[in-house]
Amino acid sequence: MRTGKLKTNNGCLAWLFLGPSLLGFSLFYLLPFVTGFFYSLVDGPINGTFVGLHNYGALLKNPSFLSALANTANFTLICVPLNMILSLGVALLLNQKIQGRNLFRTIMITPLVVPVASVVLVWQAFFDLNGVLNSLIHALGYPPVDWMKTNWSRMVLLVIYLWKNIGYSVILFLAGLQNIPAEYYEAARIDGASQSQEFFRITLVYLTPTTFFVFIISIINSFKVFRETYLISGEYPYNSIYMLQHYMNNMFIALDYQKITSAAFIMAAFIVAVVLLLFIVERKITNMIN
Amino acid sequence: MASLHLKNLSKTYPGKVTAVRDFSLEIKDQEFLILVGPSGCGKTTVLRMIAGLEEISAGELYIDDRLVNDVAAKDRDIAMVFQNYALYPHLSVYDNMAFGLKLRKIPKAEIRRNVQEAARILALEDLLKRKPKELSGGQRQRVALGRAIVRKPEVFLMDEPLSNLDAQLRTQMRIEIARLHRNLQTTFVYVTHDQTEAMTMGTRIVVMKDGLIQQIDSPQAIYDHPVNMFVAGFLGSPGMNFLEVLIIEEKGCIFAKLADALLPVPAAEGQTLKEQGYLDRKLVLGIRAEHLCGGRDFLDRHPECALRGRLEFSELRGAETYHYVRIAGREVVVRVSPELRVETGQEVRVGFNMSKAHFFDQESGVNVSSQ
Amino acid sequence: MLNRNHRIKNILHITILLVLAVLFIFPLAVTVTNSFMSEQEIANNYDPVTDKNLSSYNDDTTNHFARFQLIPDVVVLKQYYNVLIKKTQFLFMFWNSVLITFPIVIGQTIVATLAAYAFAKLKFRGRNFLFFLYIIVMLMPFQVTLVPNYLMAGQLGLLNSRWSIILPGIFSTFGVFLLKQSMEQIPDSYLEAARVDGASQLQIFLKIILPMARAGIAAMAILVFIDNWNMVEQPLIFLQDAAKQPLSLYLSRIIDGEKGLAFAASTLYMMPVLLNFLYAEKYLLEGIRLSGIKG
Amino acid sequence: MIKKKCGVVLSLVLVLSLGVFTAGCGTQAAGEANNPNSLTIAVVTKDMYLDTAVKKFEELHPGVSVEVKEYTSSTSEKGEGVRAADPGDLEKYITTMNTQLMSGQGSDIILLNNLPYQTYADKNLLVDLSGLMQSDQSFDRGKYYQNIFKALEYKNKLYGLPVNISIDMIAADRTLLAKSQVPIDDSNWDWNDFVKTAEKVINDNQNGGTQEMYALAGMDEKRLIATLVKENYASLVNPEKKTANFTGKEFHDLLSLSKYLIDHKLVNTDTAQTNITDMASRGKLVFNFTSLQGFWDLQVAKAIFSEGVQLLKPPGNVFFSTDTMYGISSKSANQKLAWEFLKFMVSDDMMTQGGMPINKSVLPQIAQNFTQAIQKRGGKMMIKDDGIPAQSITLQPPTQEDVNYMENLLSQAKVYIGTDQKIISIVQEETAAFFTGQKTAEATAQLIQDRVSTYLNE
Repeated sequence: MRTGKLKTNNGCLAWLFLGPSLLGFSLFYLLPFVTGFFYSLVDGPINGTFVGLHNYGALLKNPSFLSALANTANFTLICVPLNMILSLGVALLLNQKIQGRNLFRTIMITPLVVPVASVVLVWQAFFDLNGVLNSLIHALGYPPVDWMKTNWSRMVLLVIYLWKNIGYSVILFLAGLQNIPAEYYEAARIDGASQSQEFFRITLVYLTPTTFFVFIISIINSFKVFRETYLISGEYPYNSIYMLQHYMNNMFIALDYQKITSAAFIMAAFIVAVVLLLFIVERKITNMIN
Repeated sequence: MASLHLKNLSKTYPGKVTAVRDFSLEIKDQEFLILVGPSGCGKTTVLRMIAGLEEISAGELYIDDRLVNDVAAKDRDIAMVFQNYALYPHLSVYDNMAFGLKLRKIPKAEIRRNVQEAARILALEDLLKRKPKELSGGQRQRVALGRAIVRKPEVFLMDEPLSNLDAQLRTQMRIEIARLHRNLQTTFVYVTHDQTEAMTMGTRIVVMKDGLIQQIDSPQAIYDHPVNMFVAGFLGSPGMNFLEVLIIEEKGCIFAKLADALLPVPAAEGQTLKEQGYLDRKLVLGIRAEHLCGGRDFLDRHPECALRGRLEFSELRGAETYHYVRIAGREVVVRVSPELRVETGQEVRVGFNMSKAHFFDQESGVNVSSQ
Repeated sequence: MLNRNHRIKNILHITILLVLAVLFIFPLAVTVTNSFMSEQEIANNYDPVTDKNLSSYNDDTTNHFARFQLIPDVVVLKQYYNVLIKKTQFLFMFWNSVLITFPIVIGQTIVATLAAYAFAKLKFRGRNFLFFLYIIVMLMPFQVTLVPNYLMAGQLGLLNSRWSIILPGIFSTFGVFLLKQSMEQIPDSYLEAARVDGASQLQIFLKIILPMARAGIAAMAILVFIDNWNMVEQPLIFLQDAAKQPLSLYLSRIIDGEKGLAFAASTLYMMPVLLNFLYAEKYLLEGIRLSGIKG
Repeated sequence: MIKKKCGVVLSLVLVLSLGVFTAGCGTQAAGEANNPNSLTIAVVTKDMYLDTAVKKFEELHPGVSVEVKEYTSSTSEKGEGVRAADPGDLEKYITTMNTQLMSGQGSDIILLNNLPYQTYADKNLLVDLSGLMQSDQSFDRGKYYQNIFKALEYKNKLYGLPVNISIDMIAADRTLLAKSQVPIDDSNWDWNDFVKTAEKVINDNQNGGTQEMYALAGMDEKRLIATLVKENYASLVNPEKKTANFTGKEFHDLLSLSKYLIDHKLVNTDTAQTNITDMASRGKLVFNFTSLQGFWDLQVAKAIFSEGVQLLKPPGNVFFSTDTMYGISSKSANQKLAWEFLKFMVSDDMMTQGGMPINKSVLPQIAQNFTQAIQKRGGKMMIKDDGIPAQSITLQPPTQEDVNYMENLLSQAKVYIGTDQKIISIVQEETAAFFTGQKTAEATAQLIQDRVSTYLNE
């Protein structure tokens, strides 16, 4: 009769539900990850000898990689916070009683669903040296700017990124805002809090879990801007928007496993570090709320 | 219809938090047993162990002599009403009630009959097609009950089912549940932190604190003879008054000395205390509000038991009035007749009905009275 | 006074939102309306950008900037005729997109729902660690696992086969992440009630979790659909055979050449997503909403 | 207990999948090495030379089979069983070769043109042919143009063996040059001399008249800059050191030069309509870039400039390129046989079938073969170049002088140019705005320098 403990916490059952996902995850993600790491430690793809961290060392001296790393970090550092700030702003606007709020919401999220390839032509026509933006600038009597071929190109990417991703974040923030009980604000108002105090002491604090989520989604999407960049300016774009993905993509075409895997792991290490850090911060604030 | 036998049940959560310790209890068939205690006392954990929602860390649980430690919740033939009702939002009232029956592959006609019957009992007939979110709190509560009773289970488990209702509804549902118990003639195990519910509904009460059983008895017995200060203070409204006294013997009589006043302890009681060696030691005197009298009758008859104090506050309850009186630096609640009108701040006399008084050990809190 | 301030503020807010809305919708509007233009008209508008050689530049010195024109001079369906009837490869590639996207959406929905349930509602050892791993892997750009994935596809004989994209797609952890968040919103007591009601774990999953997580699942399915419908990198690398490539690649290729065609193809290409989105917008918004609130 | 089991299940899943993976690796490595008497050769599309070589080699070595693997999706025939390559084929070929080589698979012999073979060499994926040449007693290095081998070396090792090379020259209308009396010392001239000469010739002949004359024809700005970059490639890009020099004076000069040529209408940029052959024969063209791959090109140049042609060495070194360079995969199990085949391809016997040989003694025989070939058709030939309408011309048989000229050229070819198409297209892309006057030469050069550096440094 006593075959085992009552199956309430049900470890095995969980594994059963998890099984398919875990199997695929191991096979198509985890295992490649591990093999990738292996490749980064040897000197050749087949029968390579173990060279330790040599590939990493070499990579960290590679000017193209370093510039890609810097550009990616730079872009992510700018676009993720900016996306969060702007979308929080729009969410705050939409959180008021405003006519046509739902329509705005729908419009804001539309770019997310539009295929990249469909609008690339529009972006090209807009930002080209002979593009629409320059025709406006020309009309105002200023010299045209080659947007994709100057340091402005980072701004262009930023615009495209924001265009595509603000909507999603706005909806997330809006949900988070609506989830904060009105009593908190009322209590704060009675306690004599100013509007900015309300914002910083209540809104921001109670939005922490949402913010964390938006942060993660923003990072994922900041990597996806590569698609647009790639379709607009190809494998070797202007230097300031030459990203790690370009590097890795090009290294893949050259099938340089050592470089691509070492690059991947350096990138992975960065991501893990950032996420861990945020995880800790989020835990702290969440614990503070509860 | 079933009896339950809980034998030394314990629950330890990972991280070494022990929620329930060595819990033993026999629940008789058709009993309405109430688990009561402050939040975090482990009462819900016990209920969930009975339901099979919580693994039993140690001990044995029998339902009708069947060891069910390893039996899944669905095979224990129990029904449970949850604090937040847990009505499936995507199902109508009818489907919510029929859910368990459908899972058991009971013929459609029978399901219909059962649900209709339960709906009739609970006056839900008109609401069967609605979704939970279209119901009021009380209606949801009744659906939750209905979902439990259609299954005709051996044991009914209820986890604070009334805590989300307003006061009036709560009183009403209390009666309905009690009536339900009478009609269904099934075993009920009911968890609450509300001592009124415990006192009014159960045939037996289990008082818990910190995962341990404090006392098991009928409501009246627990009220009259609490085993310790915790039980005494927890059950009854208002809670029992506690005053620190010194037990002394003077001229062959035992007195409880409170400040300068001496309260005579009934002889038999005094003897017990003396035998236990409490002479010249401090004890806690416990006495309920209704045994502190402001009425002239009692005071006249027992002038030796009257103490002087100052009325700090009085609370009108309609049928009765509570006086909060400061005596010897401590505030006590006195139940008086509403006719007795005293101004706040005035001096009053309070009579101690010492035959109803309890004495508790200062350290252990155990009731050391003879009663 | 207060009232008037309030009204001015309100108008200001609405103006900001209106400007934003126009900016957001503009690229789409251009794409759609331009798909009804004649090749000639499109050439007039976009030649300065797409056809950059000296001779054409010198020809027309007055207008060497591209123009966005929202309303066609003449509405022409020629581009659609070309895309749908004359160029059969468009339809083939559209079908390729369908053949790649649908299995991924269906597969990932099933796999992710199961796994998300385990993560959200079942306790097991190493749960947090494993989930952290899922998040990390989800955050990695596609290129990180590219090489080993490519080799893996080679080992499994999947290279140049749709399955080399579909299989990793099915097991992407994004769906799990999204759904776990929204499943955590379902109070435990529902599951416990079902257990007491006599439901097995599978029944709980099918009859309680699935219906209650409907919005989340729908949102996930739509997001996965969008993501994979737009896929560019994977087919570029895994499908060398042009006949197997999805429409997203076809689009990126015709952009250089026939611009009018590109607009029509783009419009057709975004239609399934847009319709899908408009149809299930409620679920999508609700699902995203749920995923963002932490339990 | 159960919890433990679950852990076991998880690790089992991992181990299992790891097993699948490594097992896969194993079978793959063992895959190709089956038959010691079979060779595989990877090419984009096969040419007649290779076809003949395979046939003859199989006749000479009974029991040996040589398979040529083509990587093209094209089905159109170029004639005589040889297929034309599709534009997308090259990319596909590169990816496939990358994949195969990196995973240890692939053919024994690989056509290296357009492949990043220096990268392969860095990763030890190719066999060092100079080592094989030295250790092979039957191979007489002295019979070959050492300067060509030397030029092809990468980090002091030879990885590719060309079976046909081409030398870029500038054909000039001798009569026009003589009329204007501009002496050209092509051993020591620069691009400025080139422009000055052209200008003088055109001025002398036009004299304000309406008659149109050009220095170069059939070249739009893209083709012009690409050609010029190619001619100066060695000073602009150093693949071995992975450096580029587009911000220096050379490239700046090339930009100014091409802009000057275009702005002063010295170049006929109409690529669609211009008939170079016609213009040259009417004496309306001063120069024409030509690439000598054999007597065919030489005789065509002579026939086009019917008033007399003068072949000039472009400013700088005599450099050569090749579109038929073969290497041996270091993962090949049949390296010996592969080397035998390569050796056979450059043997006297085979070389006489070619155009510009790397083999010293065979040119007279090639000239003879060529003479026979054109005489079969009475010297009448159809020529067709990209962008130029097909046209019939009459070719003359090469003379001893021609043979000497070619031999001389070959022995002078000291610089190998393997232009990287990616760099050329970056240059073409970035110079577009320069030619339209929207960007300065400096800005353009900087952009190119940045992008190319990124590319080279990867």
